Amino acid sequence: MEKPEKLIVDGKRLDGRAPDELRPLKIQAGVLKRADGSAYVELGKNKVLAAVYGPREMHPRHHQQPDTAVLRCRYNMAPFSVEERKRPGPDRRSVEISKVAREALEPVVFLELYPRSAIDIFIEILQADAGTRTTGITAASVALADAGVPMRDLVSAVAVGKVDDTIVLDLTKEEDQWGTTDMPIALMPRKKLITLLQMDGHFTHEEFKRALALAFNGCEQIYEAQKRALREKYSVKPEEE
Amino acid sequence: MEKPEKLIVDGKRLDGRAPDELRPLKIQAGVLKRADGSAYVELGKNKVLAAVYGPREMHPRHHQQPDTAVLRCRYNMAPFSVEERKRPGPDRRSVEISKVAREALEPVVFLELYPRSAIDIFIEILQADAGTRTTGITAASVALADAGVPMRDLVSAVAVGKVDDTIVLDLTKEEDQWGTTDMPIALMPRKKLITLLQMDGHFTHEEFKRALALAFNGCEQIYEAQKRALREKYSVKPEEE
Amino acid sequence: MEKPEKLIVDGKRLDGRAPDELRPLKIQAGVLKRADGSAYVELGKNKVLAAVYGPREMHPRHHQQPDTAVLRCRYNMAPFSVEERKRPGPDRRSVEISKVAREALEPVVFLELYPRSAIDIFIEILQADAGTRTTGITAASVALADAGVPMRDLVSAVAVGKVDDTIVLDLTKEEDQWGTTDMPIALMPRKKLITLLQMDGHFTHEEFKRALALAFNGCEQIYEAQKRALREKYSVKPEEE
Amino acid sequence: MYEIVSSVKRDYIVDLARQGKRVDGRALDQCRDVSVETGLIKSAQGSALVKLGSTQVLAGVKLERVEPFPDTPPSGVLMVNAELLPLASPTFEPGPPDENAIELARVVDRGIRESGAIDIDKLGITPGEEVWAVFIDIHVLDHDGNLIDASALAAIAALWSIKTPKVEGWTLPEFPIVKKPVAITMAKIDEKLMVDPCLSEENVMDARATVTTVEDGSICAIQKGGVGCFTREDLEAAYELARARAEDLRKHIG
Amino acid sequence: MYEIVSSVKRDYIVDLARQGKRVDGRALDQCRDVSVETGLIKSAQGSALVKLGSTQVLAGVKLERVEPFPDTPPSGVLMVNAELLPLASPTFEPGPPDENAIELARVVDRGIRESGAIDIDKLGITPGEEVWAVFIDIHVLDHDGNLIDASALAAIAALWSIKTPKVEGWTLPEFPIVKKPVAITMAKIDEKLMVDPCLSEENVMDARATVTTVEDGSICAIQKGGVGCFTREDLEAAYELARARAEDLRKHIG
Amino acid sequence: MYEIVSSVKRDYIVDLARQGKRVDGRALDQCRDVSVETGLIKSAQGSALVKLGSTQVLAGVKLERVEPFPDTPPSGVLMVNAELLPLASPTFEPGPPDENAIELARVVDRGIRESGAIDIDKLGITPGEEVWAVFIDIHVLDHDGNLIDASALAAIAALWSIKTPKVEGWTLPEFPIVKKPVAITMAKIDEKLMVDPCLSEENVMDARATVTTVEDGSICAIQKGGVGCFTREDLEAAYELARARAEDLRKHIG
Repeated sequence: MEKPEKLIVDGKRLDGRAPDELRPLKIQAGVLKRADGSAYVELGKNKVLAAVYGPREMHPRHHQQPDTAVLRCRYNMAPFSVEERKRPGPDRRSVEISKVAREALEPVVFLELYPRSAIDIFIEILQADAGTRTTGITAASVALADAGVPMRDLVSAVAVGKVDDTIVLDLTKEEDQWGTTDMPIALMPRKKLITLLQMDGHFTHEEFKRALALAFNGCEQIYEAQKRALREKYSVKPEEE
Repeated sequence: MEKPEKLIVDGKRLDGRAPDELRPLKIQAGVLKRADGSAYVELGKNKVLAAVYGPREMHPRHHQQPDTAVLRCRYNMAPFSVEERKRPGPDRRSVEISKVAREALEPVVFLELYPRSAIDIFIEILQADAGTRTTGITAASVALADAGVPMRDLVSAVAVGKVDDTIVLDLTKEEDQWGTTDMPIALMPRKKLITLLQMDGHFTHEEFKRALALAFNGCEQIYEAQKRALREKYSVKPEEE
Repeated sequence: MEKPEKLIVDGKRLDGRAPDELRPLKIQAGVLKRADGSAYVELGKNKVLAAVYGPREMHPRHHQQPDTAVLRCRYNMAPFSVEERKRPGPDRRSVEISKVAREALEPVVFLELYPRSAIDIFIEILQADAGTRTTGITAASVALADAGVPMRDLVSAVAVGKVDDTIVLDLTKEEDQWGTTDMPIALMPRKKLITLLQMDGHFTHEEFKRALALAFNGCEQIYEAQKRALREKYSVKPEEE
Repeated sequence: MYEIVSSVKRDYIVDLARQGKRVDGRALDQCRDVSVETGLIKSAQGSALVKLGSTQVLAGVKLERVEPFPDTPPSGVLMVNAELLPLASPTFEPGPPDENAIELARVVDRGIRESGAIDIDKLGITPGEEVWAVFIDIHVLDHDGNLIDASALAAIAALWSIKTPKVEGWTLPEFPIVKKPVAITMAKIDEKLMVDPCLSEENVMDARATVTTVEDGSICAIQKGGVGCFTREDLEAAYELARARAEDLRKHIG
Repeated sequence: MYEIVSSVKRDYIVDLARQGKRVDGRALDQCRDVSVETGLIKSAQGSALVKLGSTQVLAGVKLERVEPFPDTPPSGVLMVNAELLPLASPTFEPGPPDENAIELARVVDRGIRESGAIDIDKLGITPGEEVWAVFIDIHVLDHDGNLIDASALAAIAALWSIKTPKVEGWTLPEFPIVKKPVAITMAKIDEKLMVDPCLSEENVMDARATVTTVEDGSICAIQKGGVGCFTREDLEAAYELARARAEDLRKHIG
Repeated sequence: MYEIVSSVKRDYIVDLARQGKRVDGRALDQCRDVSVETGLIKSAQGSALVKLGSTQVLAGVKLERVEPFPDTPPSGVLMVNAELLPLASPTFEPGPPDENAIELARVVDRGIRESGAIDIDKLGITPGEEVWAVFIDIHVLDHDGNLIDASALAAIAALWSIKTPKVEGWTLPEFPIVKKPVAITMAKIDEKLMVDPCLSEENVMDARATVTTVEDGSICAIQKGGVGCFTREDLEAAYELARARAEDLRKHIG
């Protein structure tokens, strides 16, 4: 696909969305048998699976912490998830994302309850269309809840950015590629605390503030969908009432 | 060498053998000083060395098993053993062969006698001409006996296959390359139990049965040669009688 | 630069030095805050940093020795230290140099005083112009002293070689590349004991003996500079007298 | 790959086997419920999600232009890779493929390669210079036993889902897929053969045999695994079971 | 990266923060002494040694002819690598770059890339065949905190020191460097933001935010790190601090 | 490489040394029995199995067409690799070459390269495009001490066994091998130099020195190893020993 002349025409984006509109979002909790907790999230064309194992015994043992559990996180893209086949295994990008995703999720987990343990989060990108790190964090947070890990809050994440001088929510691959700015954010929605923030491109101070506000709105919508998915899984069945 | 029109002419193979005939076989036990047990096997142009260390202390220690020894096996090709120089170190093929060879040898070893220990088998292919995995297993089994490891039986191994629609024993490199089917087999000869079986190519049900029968015959001959090699090494010298 | 017709003209080398003359030498002790000991050495265009950590706890623990400290050494070239960018990480050359440098330094350290400990030496080549291993050893020995590690002696190191049939001290990159022979040496200067010796190229017996003698002279000069650097760092300040 | 089980659980499963029964109530020659969903992954030219009981495997196929191997200059290239994702089992660890992942990939590879499922000679572009490479990536999502059959089925179903590949500069009318190899694995427990072992069965089995057959019932690949043994009779029985069950699974392809 | 500190030391630093004070007597919005020395390394086309308090980082730039990336055939290539040398800290270990080294390199990379500091389009030689690659190697020599700002400053100062590169067959009048992005990192300790944290502060901080700005005060990159959180107000304050301090540091470039 | 020995054994060997005696009854300047068998490996262009006492090393030489190094476009390429196979000693572990294997390969490499044993300039094919690469692979089969001398001898004997290489498209009348460098290693134990140390001696030695000489007695390579020291007199004595013993071993080459 060639770069189109304009990415926003008459206030509408290439896929017909308004600037402040999320892509279609689907969240499902508890989709895997073996994992202690899991979630599947579709956001537009992104398809992401997250699983949680733990709290479980920490290996290797010399990584155990006497007063806290250790949270580990691995973000991984399937070789077929992108246009050109990605070689299996971690690259520099996925190592960085694994780190910032872990730091985005750690503030909500009561790690101190499980000294010497490990809690492992695995994020698998099955199909990618921009926003995989934020979609992965959104999925992982549901998987943590599904695993019954005690949490202060959920974490809801989304990217905002600048496209044709317009601040937009939830960029597609085309908007990420041809737009000016990409800013992924993760929030603890209840207290409005930012646990992930990255940005690259160009923002004036004014644009930065507007983008932050838009991201907060987007996370709010994602938070509602996360809660709905967890309620659906754990809702009391009529006959059991 | 170009592919010849026929691989079997007048019932004889390119190297003059009958379909059910082994290549010249030479087995020697106890050829290395440092190893606890060792064997050298030539089968046609294959030259294979096997060594056994153990039972010995298991490192790393967290791999120790409280109720059994652990058998480990490493199949390796010398860089100069094949036409085009092989890069040193394990590739996917040798990792798989190491696994199936270990599984072929493990049934005969009384591992439960040596809890927390390791028994290591190293198979080195010095010159390769098809059938290296089976020749390696044959050698490793003699090396285990030479090391004095308590065993239920030996393991005898050979490949059978289909070449020009004929079922043949002990394929050469040319037959493996231009033939239709290759099926390596390992046997515990006394009870006729199959401990390794792989096959790729094409067999009808009928051909499969005939190939199995032929493999059993081949293993029988190899078994006799293995026993002879061990007797030669351990035969009581006249003056000691 | 093309190879010049002669590397020595009228008894002078390309950079104007006499055959038995060192390049300008500068040694500075204690240049890093975090390291327990450190030194910076310039020898001609060579710029080398060395740091020492320890005696400190040995990790991994199963490498601990019950009756002695373990000396470890890592020689590393910065990617920008050479004409063509060097890929980061150890190559075969730096692995070998790390080994011989460790063996050159170990004889002077009282390792037996610190059982179960590790002493780590890191040598970083920031700019390279032949003689980096010897310059690195010279720097490391000052860093060990700066760290307060108990030592029998310093280690002083330099290369000698043969260029245009002349035995010369302290080869430059051009002399190393176009000369005949390179022989790096390390000495414990007080007892005149050789702790590192490598050579490649061509020496008759007579040349070998002359080269050894020249190296001993060179090390003597380096030894004086090392002691001066340590005195400078630890000299009692006037007001403290 | 397999997990340590308590001797109580082991005895229970072996006891059942002695009575010709299985831990999940299946007959010895019965597969678990199977479902195959193709086309999930739009970024791949072909894809299939296979569920075999609770086991889930996703296979994706990518087509790319590459240089041919020097020994087969006019033919295409087939590459199979399998990842035992740590998300799929508490026993899987991050890192490069271990021997289990490598064996899995190679068994799937041989089933496809040796059956001639892909007409690889048609995948040349410029002889000696450029050919199509078929990358099959097997992504194990949930491991409840018998990864070989699930992976082999996912791979061949993904290949058959390609039709006319959506890839720039595709050079043929259709993707040249011509056969349907199906792998059937049988576990041996207390002298009994059990088709499609679940994880509990794999954990206590003596050995397994995988027989891959094509439409006419002939065999294109076999793989024995595990530290136990088979008799000649076992293998003949295994062949019959494999042929019958493969016919059932083959209906889910293409 | 960070080190375990005693609770006494932690409490001391947090207590100071509560009073708006810092462990080394600086104001909250004050950087440590900074020095930038360029041209030390003759084997590199550009180099800079930055001292930020006791933190020392050496950056070297090498220019080489390479094949372009297939998706940007006419443009040059930028590669940033960072080595957390074990010589620089007792907590750094030999081996390939870990997540801290990778994050460091990528944050520096984005600051340069996203600001358009290098006019990368000018670095083509033969479109689709050969372009100039700019290798920036960051060599961390002494780690006393805030490696990001020291590394970013070393990298951009090294680039600005190049002028006409001394490299065989250089194809342009000058090295096309046009902007001066500066990264400023702030640690959050007990709700206070502290510019240019030293190691003691990093060891007890809740989180850090790095804001990279260019000459006109606009932002080209942000990176949050650490396991704590920021409020929206924190970030607006961080921006103001970053913009002001960047102006000071920018004077050391070029 | 070396092994931990009991202090009793150590004292015994050092005591013997004090009396000018060795653990296996040899004179100080005496090598163990040596045998060299060439041509064992038909898949290699050259090969040699060397037995030095119980130490066994197999070297194989492969010739392949490769691109030349950019800095030596018209010359051939020499590559030496050594594998300390875990089959050869209980102390060798599987994995990529460690520092001992790398040192071994590089010492053998330098002996051949620096002596000019191979006339590498003749191994060009198309200048700047294609040259012959000489791969020497050293396979250590049984380690009873002094791997350097055994490996160097196996390598040079394998090279001299090549004559007219059996390789497709060979471009010269003969393989251009012109010199016979021989490495002799001496261990220093209690101030005594012992030629060709066996493993028991290596385990207690202070240091070793390897001197490689060619036919005219001149030196082409030296390598000191181990954590002890040599005096200048030691080295002059070592040279005399090396020259004499090399003459003996050289008879086994070619």
